[in-house]
Amino acid sequence: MEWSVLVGGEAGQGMFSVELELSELLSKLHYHFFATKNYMSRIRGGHNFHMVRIAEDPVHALSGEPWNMVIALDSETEQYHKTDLSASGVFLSPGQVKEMEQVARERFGGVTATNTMLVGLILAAIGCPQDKFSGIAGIASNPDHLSAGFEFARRWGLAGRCPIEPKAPTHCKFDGNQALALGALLGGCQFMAGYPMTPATSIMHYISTVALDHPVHFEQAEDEISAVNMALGASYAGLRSLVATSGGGFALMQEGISLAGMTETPLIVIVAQRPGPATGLPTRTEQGDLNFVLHAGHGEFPRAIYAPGSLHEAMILARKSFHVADGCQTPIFILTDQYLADSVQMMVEEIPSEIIRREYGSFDSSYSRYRLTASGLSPLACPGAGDALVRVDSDEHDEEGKITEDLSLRTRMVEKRMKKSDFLKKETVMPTFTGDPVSDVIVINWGSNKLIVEEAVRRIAGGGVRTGALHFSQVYPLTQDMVKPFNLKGKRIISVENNATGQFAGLLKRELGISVDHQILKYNGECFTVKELSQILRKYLS
Amino acid sequence: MEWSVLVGGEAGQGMFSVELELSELLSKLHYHFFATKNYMSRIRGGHNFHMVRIAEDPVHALSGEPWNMVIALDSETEQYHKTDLSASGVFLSPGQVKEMEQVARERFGGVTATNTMLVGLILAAIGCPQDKFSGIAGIASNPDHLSAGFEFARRWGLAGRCPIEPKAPTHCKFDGNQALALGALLGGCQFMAGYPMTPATSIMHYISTVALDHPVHFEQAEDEISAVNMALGASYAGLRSLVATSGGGFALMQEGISLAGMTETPLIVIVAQRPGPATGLPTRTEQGDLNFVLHAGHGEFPRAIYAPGSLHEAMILARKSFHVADGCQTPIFILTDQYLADSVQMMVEEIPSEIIRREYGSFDSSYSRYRLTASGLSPLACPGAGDALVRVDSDEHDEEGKITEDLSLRTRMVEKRMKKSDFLKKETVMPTFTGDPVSDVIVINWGSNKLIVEEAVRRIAGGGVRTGALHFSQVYPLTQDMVKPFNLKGKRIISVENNATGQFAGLLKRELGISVDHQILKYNGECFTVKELSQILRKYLS
Amino acid sequence: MIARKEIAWCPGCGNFPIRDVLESVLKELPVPANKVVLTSGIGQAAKMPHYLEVNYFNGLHGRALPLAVGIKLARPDLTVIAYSGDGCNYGEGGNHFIHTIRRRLDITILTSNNQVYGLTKGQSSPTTDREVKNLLDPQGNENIPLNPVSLAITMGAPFVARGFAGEKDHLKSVIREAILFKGTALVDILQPCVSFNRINTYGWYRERVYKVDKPAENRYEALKLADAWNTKIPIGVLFQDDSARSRELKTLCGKSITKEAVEQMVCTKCVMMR
Amino acid sequence: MIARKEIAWCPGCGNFPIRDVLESVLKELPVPANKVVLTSGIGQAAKMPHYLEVNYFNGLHGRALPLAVGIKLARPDLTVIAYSGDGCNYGEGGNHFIHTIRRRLDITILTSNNQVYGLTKGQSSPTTDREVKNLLDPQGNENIPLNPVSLAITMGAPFVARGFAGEKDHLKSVIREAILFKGTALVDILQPCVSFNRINTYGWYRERVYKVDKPAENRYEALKLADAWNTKIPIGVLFQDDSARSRELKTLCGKSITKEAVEQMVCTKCVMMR
Ligand SMILES: Cc1ncc(C[n+]2csc(CCOP(=O)(O)OP(=O)(O)O)c2C)c(N)n1
Ligand SMILES: Cc1ncc(C[n+]2csc(CCOP(=O)(O)OP(=O)(O)O)c2C)c(N)n1
Ligand code: SF4
Ligand code: SF4
Ligand SMILES: [Mg+2]
Ligand SMILES: [Mg+2]
Repeated sequence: MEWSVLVGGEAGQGMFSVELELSELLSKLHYHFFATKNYMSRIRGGHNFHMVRIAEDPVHALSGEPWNMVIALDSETEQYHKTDLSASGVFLSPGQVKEMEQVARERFGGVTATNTMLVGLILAAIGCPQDKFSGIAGIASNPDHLSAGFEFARRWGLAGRCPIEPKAPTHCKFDGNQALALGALLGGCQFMAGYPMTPATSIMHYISTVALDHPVHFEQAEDEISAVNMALGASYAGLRSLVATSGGGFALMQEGISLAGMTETPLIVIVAQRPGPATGLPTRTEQGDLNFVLHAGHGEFPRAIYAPGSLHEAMILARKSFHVADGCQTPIFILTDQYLADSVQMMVEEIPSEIIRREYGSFDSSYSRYRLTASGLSPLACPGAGDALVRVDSDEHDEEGKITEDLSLRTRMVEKRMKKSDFLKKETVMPTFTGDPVSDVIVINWGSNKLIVEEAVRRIAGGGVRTGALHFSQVYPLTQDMVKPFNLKGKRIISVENNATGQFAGLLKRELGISVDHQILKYNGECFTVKELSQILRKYLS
Repeated sequence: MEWSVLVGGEAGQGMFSVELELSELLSKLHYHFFATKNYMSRIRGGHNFHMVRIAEDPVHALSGEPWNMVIALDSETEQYHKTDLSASGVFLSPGQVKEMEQVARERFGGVTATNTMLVGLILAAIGCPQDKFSGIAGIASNPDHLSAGFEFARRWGLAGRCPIEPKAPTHCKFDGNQALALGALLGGCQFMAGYPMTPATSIMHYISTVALDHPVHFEQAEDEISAVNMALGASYAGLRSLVATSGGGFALMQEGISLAGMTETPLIVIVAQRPGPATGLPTRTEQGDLNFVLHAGHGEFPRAIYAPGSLHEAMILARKSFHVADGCQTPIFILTDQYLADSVQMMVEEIPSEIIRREYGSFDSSYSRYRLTASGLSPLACPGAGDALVRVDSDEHDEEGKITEDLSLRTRMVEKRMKKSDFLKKETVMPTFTGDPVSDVIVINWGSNKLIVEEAVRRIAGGGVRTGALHFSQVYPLTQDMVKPFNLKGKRIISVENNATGQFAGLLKRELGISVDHQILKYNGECFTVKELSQILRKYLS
Repeated sequence: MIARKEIAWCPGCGNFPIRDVLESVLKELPVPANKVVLTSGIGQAAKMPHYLEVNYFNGLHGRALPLAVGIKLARPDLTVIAYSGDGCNYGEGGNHFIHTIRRRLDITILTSNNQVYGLTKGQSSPTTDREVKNLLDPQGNENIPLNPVSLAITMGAPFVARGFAGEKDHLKSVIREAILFKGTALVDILQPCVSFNRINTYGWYRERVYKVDKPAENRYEALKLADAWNTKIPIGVLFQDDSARSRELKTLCGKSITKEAVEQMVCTKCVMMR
Repeated sequence: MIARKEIAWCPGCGNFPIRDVLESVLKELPVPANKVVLTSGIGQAAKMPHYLEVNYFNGLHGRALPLAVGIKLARPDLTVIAYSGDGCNYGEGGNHFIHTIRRRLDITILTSNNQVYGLTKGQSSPTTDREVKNLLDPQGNENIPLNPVSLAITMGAPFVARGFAGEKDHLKSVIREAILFKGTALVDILQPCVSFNRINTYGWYRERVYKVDKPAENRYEALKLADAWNTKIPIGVLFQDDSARSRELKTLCGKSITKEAVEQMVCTKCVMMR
């Protein structure tokens, strides 16, 4: 049983609030749901729409099936989306919304009450008992407004149209950025610097909110160059530090990334992708920056790139990344996208309760920041903690951190830095496989496509060809050990990516010698839907 | 017959002048020679040395053999380099140089005359007749100083020690940056913006010198971000435009590169590599930024990367790059390094006499900057030339250059941009093969290693294993057509690169499925010498 | 003509009157329409060129000015105007702002100064007043607000003005003068943002702005004038130095280097400088 | 102790006396040596920290200031000094210069201002005088020189001074005051570059510099004072505002967020802002 609603209209008409409030209530009421949005790079006007899929089982993707309900706040929504209504679907016309607004004005003194009324109407449609709200603590919505929505649902015969049982074992819901911010805090992050950029800005918001009354600091920088250098300064000074941005802002951080590599300063960099090049489509989604992140910064130094496929992975990997960055003393990247950032979902997995922290040894004045060791790793100290002077340098340097032009030392320092990637091997995040264990076809994917691909593969199961999905949430480094358990030899491999050039397929080839047989690519700025993807897959399988 | 001289001392002691003056005279006298330098990132002090290899045949690399002559301006030079003197080699001690300085002071009123005297001494050693100078126009060196050098040579029994015939058919000599600047001017370049950065700065110098009295402009920008955007502005306004920098400065240009890709604005970017990460070794050499340049800029768009292997290739490819950038309306990259930039060599190949220029059509007010065509290419216009308004946009845009969020148009625009890479295929620069035509082993290399590898392969010829060298001066795109003529199947492939991770080998794998059997990598900041490389090759071949 | 509904600004946005003003200034300029180029960055203000019948290069956030510099150097015959928001021109693009002025080029810099990052939904910009709160700064702005007018005067701009979106006629004459002035000209335009700036509204500005009759006597007087903010805000040309000369530029477009230039190159000595 | 010959500056370079001054200031500071951190960029001046017994982060060209900001925000207990050249602090790093001042942090900005890009062999820097020629500018500098002192005052810096490498005692007291001042302090240090600046030599400066007794009365007077250059150059503290308060910072290092913070996070609403 599921019920998918689309609410569309102009930016500023309130659909955003409807989605937020609905997802807030759905989670409090323990409904499984998935919500995402399709919005323009403007503050008012244009055409935006918000999509909420409510179900009895966990859902983590857009089904792509005809809508069960379309709420049109304007005629454009009617024009674009009414045709996508299922046969038994409910269409709420702009006229009907106007009627509700009329009541909102009369009864509640303003049209904004309509948002909550629409939420009530949707809840009524999925058979949510009206008396449920009183029992829930901290429901911010105005109960009278909600009731008015229920009334309309009854009046229009929508109440209980598609009864859905609230079966979620938790009330935890997050959007992707929130999961990342939470993970970062769990990873001991205490410093973030940033410059606003869609779709990364809300990570800064979540951190700055916590910073209000906890030992965490967020600083809005004058530009991204400053942001990354501030974060490096803070990391050097003793705090686990974070920056987050999108492609264009990340472009400006490149030299800082290289500086992190050379000075061996731990740093976490979240890159929330949107379609490029240049300004591109600022509020849409793409996976076009894998290669860009993989080779960010001039010169050579080790790095890892995580590309979480779910809220839980986002949280866990954000947390882990701080451990790995400190352990390897190098920049670690988290690659997400607008789709993951802007999707709100229930998270049933447990939230780790332990906050991991950076530990410093204690050192005397003989301390050398870049002591040559077998592992390539030198002990990390922070200034002012003991007699040790902490000297770091962007030039090639000696063990003490002093500028050097000794070319044989150069060779040893290059090898020291590269050697640290051994640490990354120990920390490998294995890819996850779902589907038929003895598959003939493997659908390889990475990052935010995970749960879309998984549902699509489930959907085509039993269609004759045994199919599995292999998802990489660590996209670099890639090692043979990561794929060995899945025995890819002799299987047909299909890759799914949200870009035009199949960047991950290229990387698989370069790193592991794996050739992909077919590439499924999408690059119009939208995510795949389950239906769309399963149809394409079926074509390849028949 | 050849004669290799090393002149070493502290920065500021005049070795640089000796090299410059010597190479100036050698070229005027039609000697074949190759000169390069090893210098520190400081203005005075430290230990620098300059190396000049004079020969009867063309030479384009350091032989790596013991020096025929070492001139030590300080005791460090004696300490480091005297042991590398050939058995019959000539050592000029700091004491002897002091003697010459004494004469310089007495006879010419200052120690700086010593530089020219040393040049005279070297010329005497290779048997250059002293009366030759009078016949040569425009010899800037002071003949009296030169004569004093000849005198010393006679006094110390060095005159005619190793007679070398001047056999060069021309007097053209360039350093790598000069060849690039010349090529750019021949390519119709009229605008350059830049911010000083070793080893790219002298490209700016050469252009600004020409700009003094020709229709060319050089603007020193406040930073590299500004430089790349100025160049894009100038290109949009109608001029073929250039920027040049090194890794750190290029890091700052990333967003501008992406802007060039999105707006389809032609631009040439020279990246003169030096060892990274970060500030690294500012005055040394490396090939560590291939991947960085290959994936520079967020988002996806076509590009080509040239990596010239000789002065002539530098000139020809710099010239060609402007044609290709205009033809493909995309950024084109030239990847060089400190070694090529700082090496002075004779160039016997012809210099093209035709300056290629950008041609504009004439358009009326119906002009659309991004008209969709079969080739992906839309006609280029410049503002103010006719009634056409020229509108370019960093957002995704429609044919007119207006911002759009039409997602099906997005798809077409992505495909339009990617389609333009067909143009690059037509313009492919084939790799060059030298050595045994029926080789069992192929030594693959790219960029500035070309002539070192070629000489090394020549040197090991006849050693049992038939060996050839395959050099790529177009490192991207790589197509099967580029390697087909060389029939690599079943051959042993060895790659030579000046970096620690074998970046080109990875690219060969990804793009062409070619696996390299052995990688020869060097990353201490110095180039390979012929001797060193041939020894390593022999080890692999035996 | 651009249809009002095609414009991606919020109803009531201060950019609408500025656009109207600009449209009529451009129409009346003694320069053919095809010889005017607008550059812009990214932000609400930076969308301006899309809503005018003009050549434009809508570039990156913060980079309107180097584009303008490149265009002007390449084509002295063009009238070059850089348009962007306060975040773009003074925040991300702050370095270009100070150094572009130093170049003494005849370009016009126009800023829609709404004291907020509009397009990214309301964060502090460099000109945001002290203590203002928003989603990224729940504690309130700690930074000293940047005064673009003082900064431009200090950097040596010969024409520095402030306009207000609520005073269209006045704004029109100021912008026109700025464009016609031979030298770097700044007009910082107070632009109410009805969606995110609830403090510096039309009303707030209306209560404070007053028109100055003529530019201040000298730089120091101009700086004093520019500093006034909380109770009285002067608009108009605050500083003008008619004696300032802008840089001489040569014609490049349509010309070509000659063989001699190439020969000069062949004979150029290598230099001791990388 | 750092051996003189380990130092990569030219004999006679103005950075040597500055280094000596700095060494003795740091030694005498009422702060333990391990609590002082220098940041620097890239250039000759930026090598300074290597020649002192101090914690340092020698970062990228132009980026000494954001490093200093990050360190200070993370560790208010540290004394943070950013050291670099004129090209670094005012050219490549110009945006950080103006915005760092706005942040009202207790950090000290020191610049070896030699009016030239030293390390890259003599190109014009933002402070190079008009008409000066060099290998990248054979025609002579066309740009208006940037006055760091005026710029800092305009941006709101509460302590702005100029020093001269040829006046060691005076320089020492100015730098000491700057470091001890609670708030953003700039000392722009006139530093002769004996290799590339043949105009602004020791002699040139000696003929012109004079010491001011006390800071100017107010910002406008300070700006007037700062403008003097060609014949008389005032050195000393030109502007000082003791009433300025620098930003309150909280202790972060050694603390950890609690479970409540995490719970707060779990309950935070999603926002309408990306
Ligand atoms: C490099 C980069 N960083 C950040 C952004 C995101 N961004 C777009 S517009 C903007 C701020 C706009 O503020 P302002 O320039 O004042 O213009 P307004 O929208 O207020 O008119 C930001 C931060 C971007 N596009 N590019
Ligand atoms: C991003 C970047 N651009 C350019 C350079 C090259 N570079 C190194 S130092 C320097 C100029 C130094 O001038 P200044 O800061 O005045 O220091 P000085 O050497 O004069 O003390 C430049 C341009 C660089 N290291 N990084
Ligand atoms: S957000 Fe503000 S500046 Fe942007 S269009 Fe709306 S009112 Fe105008
Ligand atoms: S070049 Fe100038 S600034 Fe650099 S060390 Fe030499 S004298 Fe000092
Ligand atoms: Mg704004
Ligand atoms: Mg300097």
